[in-house]
Amino acid sequence: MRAGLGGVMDEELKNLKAELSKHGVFTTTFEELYNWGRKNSVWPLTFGLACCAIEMIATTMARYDLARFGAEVFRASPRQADLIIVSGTVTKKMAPQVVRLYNQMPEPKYVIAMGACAISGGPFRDGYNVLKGIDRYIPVDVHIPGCPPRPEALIDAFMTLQKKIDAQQLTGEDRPRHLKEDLPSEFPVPEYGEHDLEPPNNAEVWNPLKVIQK
Amino acid sequence: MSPETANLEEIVAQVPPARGVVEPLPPVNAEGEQLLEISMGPHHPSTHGVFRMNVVLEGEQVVRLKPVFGYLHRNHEKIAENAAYLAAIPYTDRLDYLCSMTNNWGYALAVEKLAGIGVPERAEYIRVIVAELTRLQNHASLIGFLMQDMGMSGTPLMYAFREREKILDLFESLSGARMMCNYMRFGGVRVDTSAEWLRQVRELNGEFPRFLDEFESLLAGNEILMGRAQGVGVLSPELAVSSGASGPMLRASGVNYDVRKVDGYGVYDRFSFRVPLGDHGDVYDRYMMRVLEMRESVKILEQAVRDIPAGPIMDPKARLRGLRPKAGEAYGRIESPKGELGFYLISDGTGNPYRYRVRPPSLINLTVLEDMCLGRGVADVVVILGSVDIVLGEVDR
Amino acid sequence: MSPLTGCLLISALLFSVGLGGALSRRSAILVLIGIELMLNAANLNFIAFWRYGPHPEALTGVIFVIFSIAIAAAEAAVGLGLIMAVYRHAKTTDLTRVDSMKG
Amino acid sequence: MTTQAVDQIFVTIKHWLVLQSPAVIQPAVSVLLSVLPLLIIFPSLFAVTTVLERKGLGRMQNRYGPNRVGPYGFLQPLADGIKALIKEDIVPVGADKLVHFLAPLLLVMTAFLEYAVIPVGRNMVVADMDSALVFFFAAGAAMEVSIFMAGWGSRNKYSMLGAMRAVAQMISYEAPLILSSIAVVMIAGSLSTTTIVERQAGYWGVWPYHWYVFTPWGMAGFVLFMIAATAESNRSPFDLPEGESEIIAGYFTEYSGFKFALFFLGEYLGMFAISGLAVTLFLGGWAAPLSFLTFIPSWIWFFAKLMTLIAGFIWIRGTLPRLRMDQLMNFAWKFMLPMTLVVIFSAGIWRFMPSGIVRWVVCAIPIVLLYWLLGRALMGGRKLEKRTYRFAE
Amino acid sequence: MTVPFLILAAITIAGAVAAMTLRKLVHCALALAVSLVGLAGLYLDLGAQFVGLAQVLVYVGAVVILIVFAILLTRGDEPASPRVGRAVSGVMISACVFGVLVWAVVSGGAAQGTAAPSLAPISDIGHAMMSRYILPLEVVGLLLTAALIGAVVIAMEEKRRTK
Amino acid sequence: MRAEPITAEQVKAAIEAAVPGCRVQVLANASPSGQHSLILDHEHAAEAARFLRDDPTLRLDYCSNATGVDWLDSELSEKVKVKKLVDGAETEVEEVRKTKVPGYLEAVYHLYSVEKKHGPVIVRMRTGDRKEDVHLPSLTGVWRSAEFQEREIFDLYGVIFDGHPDLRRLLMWDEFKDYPMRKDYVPPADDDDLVGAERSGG
Amino acid sequence: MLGIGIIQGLVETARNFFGSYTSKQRLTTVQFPDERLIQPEAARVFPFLVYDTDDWEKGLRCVACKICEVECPPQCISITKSADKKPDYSGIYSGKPQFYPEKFDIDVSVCMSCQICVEVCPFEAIKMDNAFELSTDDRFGGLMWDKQRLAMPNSHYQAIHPTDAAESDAALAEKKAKAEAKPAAAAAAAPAKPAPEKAGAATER
Repeated sequence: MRAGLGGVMDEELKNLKAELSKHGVFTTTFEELYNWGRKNSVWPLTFGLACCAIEMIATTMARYDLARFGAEVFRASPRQADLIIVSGTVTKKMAPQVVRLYNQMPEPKYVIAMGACAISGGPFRDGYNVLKGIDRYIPVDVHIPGCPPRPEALIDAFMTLQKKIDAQQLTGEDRPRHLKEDLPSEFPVPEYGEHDLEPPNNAEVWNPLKVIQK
Repeated sequence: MSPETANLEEIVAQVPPARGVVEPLPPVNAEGEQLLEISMGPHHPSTHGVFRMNVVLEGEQVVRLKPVFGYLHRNHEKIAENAAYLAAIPYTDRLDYLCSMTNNWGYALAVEKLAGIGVPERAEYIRVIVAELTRLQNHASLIGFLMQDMGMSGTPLMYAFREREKILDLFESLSGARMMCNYMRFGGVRVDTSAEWLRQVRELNGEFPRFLDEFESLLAGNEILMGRAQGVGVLSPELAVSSGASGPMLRASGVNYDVRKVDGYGVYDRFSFRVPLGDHGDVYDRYMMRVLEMRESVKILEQAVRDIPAGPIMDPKARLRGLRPKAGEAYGRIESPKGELGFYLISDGTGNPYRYRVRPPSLINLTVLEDMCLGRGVADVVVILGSVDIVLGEVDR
Repeated sequence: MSPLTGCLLISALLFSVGLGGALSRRSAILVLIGIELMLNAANLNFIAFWRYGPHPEALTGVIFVIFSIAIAAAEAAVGLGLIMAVYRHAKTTDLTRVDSMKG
Repeated sequence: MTTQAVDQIFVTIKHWLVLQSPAVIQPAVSVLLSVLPLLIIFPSLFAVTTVLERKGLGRMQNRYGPNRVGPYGFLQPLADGIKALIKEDIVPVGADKLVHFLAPLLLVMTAFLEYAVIPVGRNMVVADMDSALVFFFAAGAAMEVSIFMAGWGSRNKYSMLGAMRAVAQMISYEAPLILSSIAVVMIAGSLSTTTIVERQAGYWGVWPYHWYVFTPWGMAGFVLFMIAATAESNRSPFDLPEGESEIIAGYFTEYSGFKFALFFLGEYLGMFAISGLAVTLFLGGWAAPLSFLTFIPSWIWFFAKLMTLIAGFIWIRGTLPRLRMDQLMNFAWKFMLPMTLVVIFSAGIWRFMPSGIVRWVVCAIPIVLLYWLLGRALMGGRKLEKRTYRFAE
Repeated sequence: MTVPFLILAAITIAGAVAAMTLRKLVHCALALAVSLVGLAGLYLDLGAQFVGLAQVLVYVGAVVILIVFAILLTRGDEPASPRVGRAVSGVMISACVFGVLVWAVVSGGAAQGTAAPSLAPISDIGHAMMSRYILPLEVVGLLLTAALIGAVVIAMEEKRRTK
Repeated sequence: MRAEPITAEQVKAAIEAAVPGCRVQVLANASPSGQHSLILDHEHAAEAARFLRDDPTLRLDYCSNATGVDWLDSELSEKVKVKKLVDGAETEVEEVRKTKVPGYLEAVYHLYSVEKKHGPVIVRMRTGDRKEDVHLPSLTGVWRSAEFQEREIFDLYGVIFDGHPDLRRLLMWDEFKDYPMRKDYVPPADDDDLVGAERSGG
Repeated sequence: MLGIGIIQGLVETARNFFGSYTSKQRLTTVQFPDERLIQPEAARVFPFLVYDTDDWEKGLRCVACKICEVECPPQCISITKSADKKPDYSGIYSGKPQFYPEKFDIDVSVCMSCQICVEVCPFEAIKMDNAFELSTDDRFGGLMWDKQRLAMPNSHYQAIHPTDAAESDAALAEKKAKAEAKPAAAAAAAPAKPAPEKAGAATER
């Protein structure tokens, strides 16, 4: 595993590996295999919310064919899915269900917020029933702006996710979420209140401080 | 029963129900047997989005079905009331997100009625062309989704989307966006079509019947499909009219009512096309209505592309910004692929509509969902819902 | 202990377990299960006697068991049908509460 | 000579290995060497099939299918497998933990049991049993219990519904499945799979004249057997138990990670097994389809035939919509059962008539007649037809 | 008394005991399945191949499934507090029966199991059924048909009543 | 194919002839659309609606659209000052006598005839004020299509439709207490509205 | 007869299966990262700000008139007008100094790509880009685009929308010529007046 190796060694190892694989020798570490398996078999949940869902469907259709990445196995049951594509406006009425679905998924799990509405409420963010971004309740891995994003943009986001998975190290501080024992894999489901959802966000996930510092 | 739970139940019993709320029926039948109550949705593979049905089953039979809406209630009306007339157009794109063009048209029509704006002839023809293209792609995708609900592992949906992509390509090259075209304006359309674009439409239109034939040989004679669709979800013409059903759903029940013919809005009275009517009002008829309507749309497109006149595409009186219609109200409706799409606007003389209301065909077509599903199995519920053709963006707005 | 004795002892044990269950449990379905066990204990006896009996080539035990299995299937179907009918009527499968002959 | 050597290469190796081992453990080694290849080959076949299925479906739907993971996408199942291994295993709170855990294991186990009696090549069968067919169906019966366990153990309405459907469906289609193979048993006069294959050996010119599929009753029986097999392995159009559009994922809705992969595996293993049985019963087992192709080893022929049938499954999956539960049951009891009975009847005639064209016709007539009648009853009874429509101007 | 025999016997008895004592009815049914499979193993061990396989096919594939369906349809688990007296008397009676049986087996002297191991060939079973046992076969066939018709009639009756 | 339009006055006369005691007002519409409407009183609304549906010459069997409108208490807005003629900016403006007119909620029905292919005939009903507990008669018994739309009006405007078979919230969740489409509704404050905060902060 | 329809369907899928190896019509996949569809000229995703000359900051055409901010339906544009005026670097305001946006932010996580800002802009200053590969895991940093991120040279506009760009350049040239013809009168009115007529022109294109 890479943890013990210094940066320079790491670089050399990579070069060596590239050299070897050129000659048809596959060298691999456990970590690489782990990430390779994870990234090449990301099964999304059959989960469409709004307009973006149609583009998501279009992405799996013949023209764009998400299946090429091995990701056409849309599972209807969250138990068997790895990725939830939040494709469309999350209303306050729907938000508890989305969180519940996320909770039901087994680790490691990923979230793509597809389209403006899923990221921030988008054009509908002034509405009284619209959640201003799903990242108030669950952690999002990749955001795709657009309203709706083109199917190619979703594929691009999918590849971004793959790159992100690939870059994760299994040990150390920046190991993926699911390997950090102290981080929860389930989040409290918001409840319907008399005027709004309660609580209006999940403080563990929603961390808007970053921007204010910027 | 432990004392704690008893106490809790007592407390719950003391809380009066919310005003106007009807107590839900207990899920038992006449003989006191416990019935199975399942909640389909809001996350369910075949509710076409975030739609939920509370279904009570006796055995496999549906004895009660209550739709639950609002999971995609995006406050479209409220937002539009707080914005200028122009700003609502891109929002209408997102109502029925499969048919942005017809939504644009419905809204533009209502505003034109409200403010007394005319539309140049060429723009009317362009509107007809894009609306019929929209109808083609909507119906094709609907059939695909319906077959998906019947469990066809995506093949017809793929074929439908193959054709849909071609139409979306046309939309994109015309308006710049695949789905959210934001194309029409009060008093016309935003950009003019080129001769090349019209040629592409003609080409696509020529090829489309071949796709329909392929679809038909794949589906129409399939015994399993007939078995699943014929005699299922029957809707009587009387109930269809009373419940405000519209579009292919109304016509599948044999009621001859097509807003394109009745109102003759736009320039629809210049085209010769027929309105297909069903005799049974079941799922199969609703499916066939779409197929036949696509064939008629092909005819309309042929005539529209042939006859389109030259000329301006915007009414000279129309202004893009700062539209302030006189105080008053207007209701404009069109035949969207889903049914009768109406927009009801009240102006108080300011730049924002005082009241902006969408009459969503999808929502109103769902009024009779329970009536169609009673006594059928869960598998039929899915198919019946699929045949209604709903888009949640429009149902919940 | 000879194999036949072993078989017979196991069969006896199986029979007693089935009998004990059938007598002490209250659910009609469990009683049926107990009866099935007793039946199977008898079947085991037939097979054992066939196997270690004087004329294994006669196949009498085997044939008898085959018939027995067939009849047991029918018996189970009818028994469960009766249980279902009783349940529909009395809303319970508790035998101690189904004691009235009249509906 | 050499062709025979290649044909028997695995048998020879096995014998050699057994002889090398100490005498005490020789029976154990023999069993191990028979079972182990099955445990390796069929799961790998499962992996290959999933890719082929996804690619084949893709091609049917005008797209490529998986093609980016490894060469031509063939490492896709490996990635899926790794992913499944590292996935979190969720057991629902209300679930019956033991039953929930045992169900997938039992399913895969029983599926593997079925292979014991399928001859995958000349002299290549694990257990050459006298009553092999009964063994096969008995193992299949145990599969139903495991499916029920999965549904019940998950404590989920959809799982339960799916399991009930699956079990009801499998029981219903077991009857036509068994009955259609009984026709073969009648003609072959044996329940042993190897004997059945042997009875189909021989060619008429180049033509494998004795394959049972080339008789009227065999053809009908084969079709009926394959329909029942589709239902038995819960494949489209009989995939109601996992009907995505209705009950999410059926009995394995609550399964995640590797247990879910086991269900997947079990389903495919069941499909291979039943296709293997179809090959054995109707398609001459491991025999070459044309006499001059006998130089190709028998096991290759077996797997080639097997994969052809699997391709048929995939093809059907890409084309047909799903039946409804009552239609499924109606079809089983009102169409499949009478048809299989008439197939048995026809096979009886075949047995006692002298060969010749007359036998062919006489045997075909009842089948065709009943098919026509039942088809009419099935469609006409519910007035299913293509409709004509009226138009308003 | 070989090792496999003992193992199978243990499985059978354990399954039976579990089937009769477990609280949840579905567990009981599954335990019954285990017991019956063990019994089938015993048959196989005793050389009755066809019977063993038929046992699995019929009992596990049909009877257990039927029982399970019945359990689910009646939705009945046993009431939590069984009457102790009833249970005790049941166990007592069965213990007495067991004692009597054991005494009969041990003292009977019939235990002369010396026959050579032999399988029952399937063709022989077939021939026997079609010749010597043709009448019982027909009777069983009649019985099964009657049961089938009876079940259908009961179901129809129910349907009519509910309508 | 298109039928002759029927005027609001004709309909008013027909209703008043058929339903004795029914008070019908014609509300003129100044907009170029020319869609004038009829205001029905609560007591006779259902009866009048049934007449509209069943009358052989009218046959308004198709209720296309039903919607609510919220008219605020008018102190600021001149347009609403005229109580009887809402949108009329005609002569009535000079009739202003009261300084403060209470607002009201309104249900508007757009009726068409599928059989005769004419329409729309617009029917409205108004509440006395816009407090919490306002009632209107339900027309669901006459036109099924009003079922969900009246529920929606109840949900978003808080009008209680007497006689509605299943009056629950349609779009918002049942625990929700507010009526968000009313003009004076204030959505819950969102302190975390990062984007807005950032924007206003500069 | 029973089964005919099913066989027809099977034939249809088989035709597509084999057709996918021979006909482009039956294999419509565009393998995205490797192959790309040609985007139509009109394609639009998110707005950008046009600048002339080489310096993005000085050459911005935007004069911070805030019309787009007002008209933007989802209110995703946020502009702060400068206190001072900058010289006319882009050369389209006939040399008169202009206000400039001190801050011009577009929150692309809200933007609905409706193009209304482009339509209402009287200065040809904001146009639609067609880049769509914008996925990011940086929720706040990556999606709030500032002036610098938004600025694109006119050559970029000419590259992605050649027809529109030509028209826009022509309109600007005409305006410039007009302004030079009557320099005195137009000087004060230039920023405010052209709004409605330009808007009309934009829709007529």
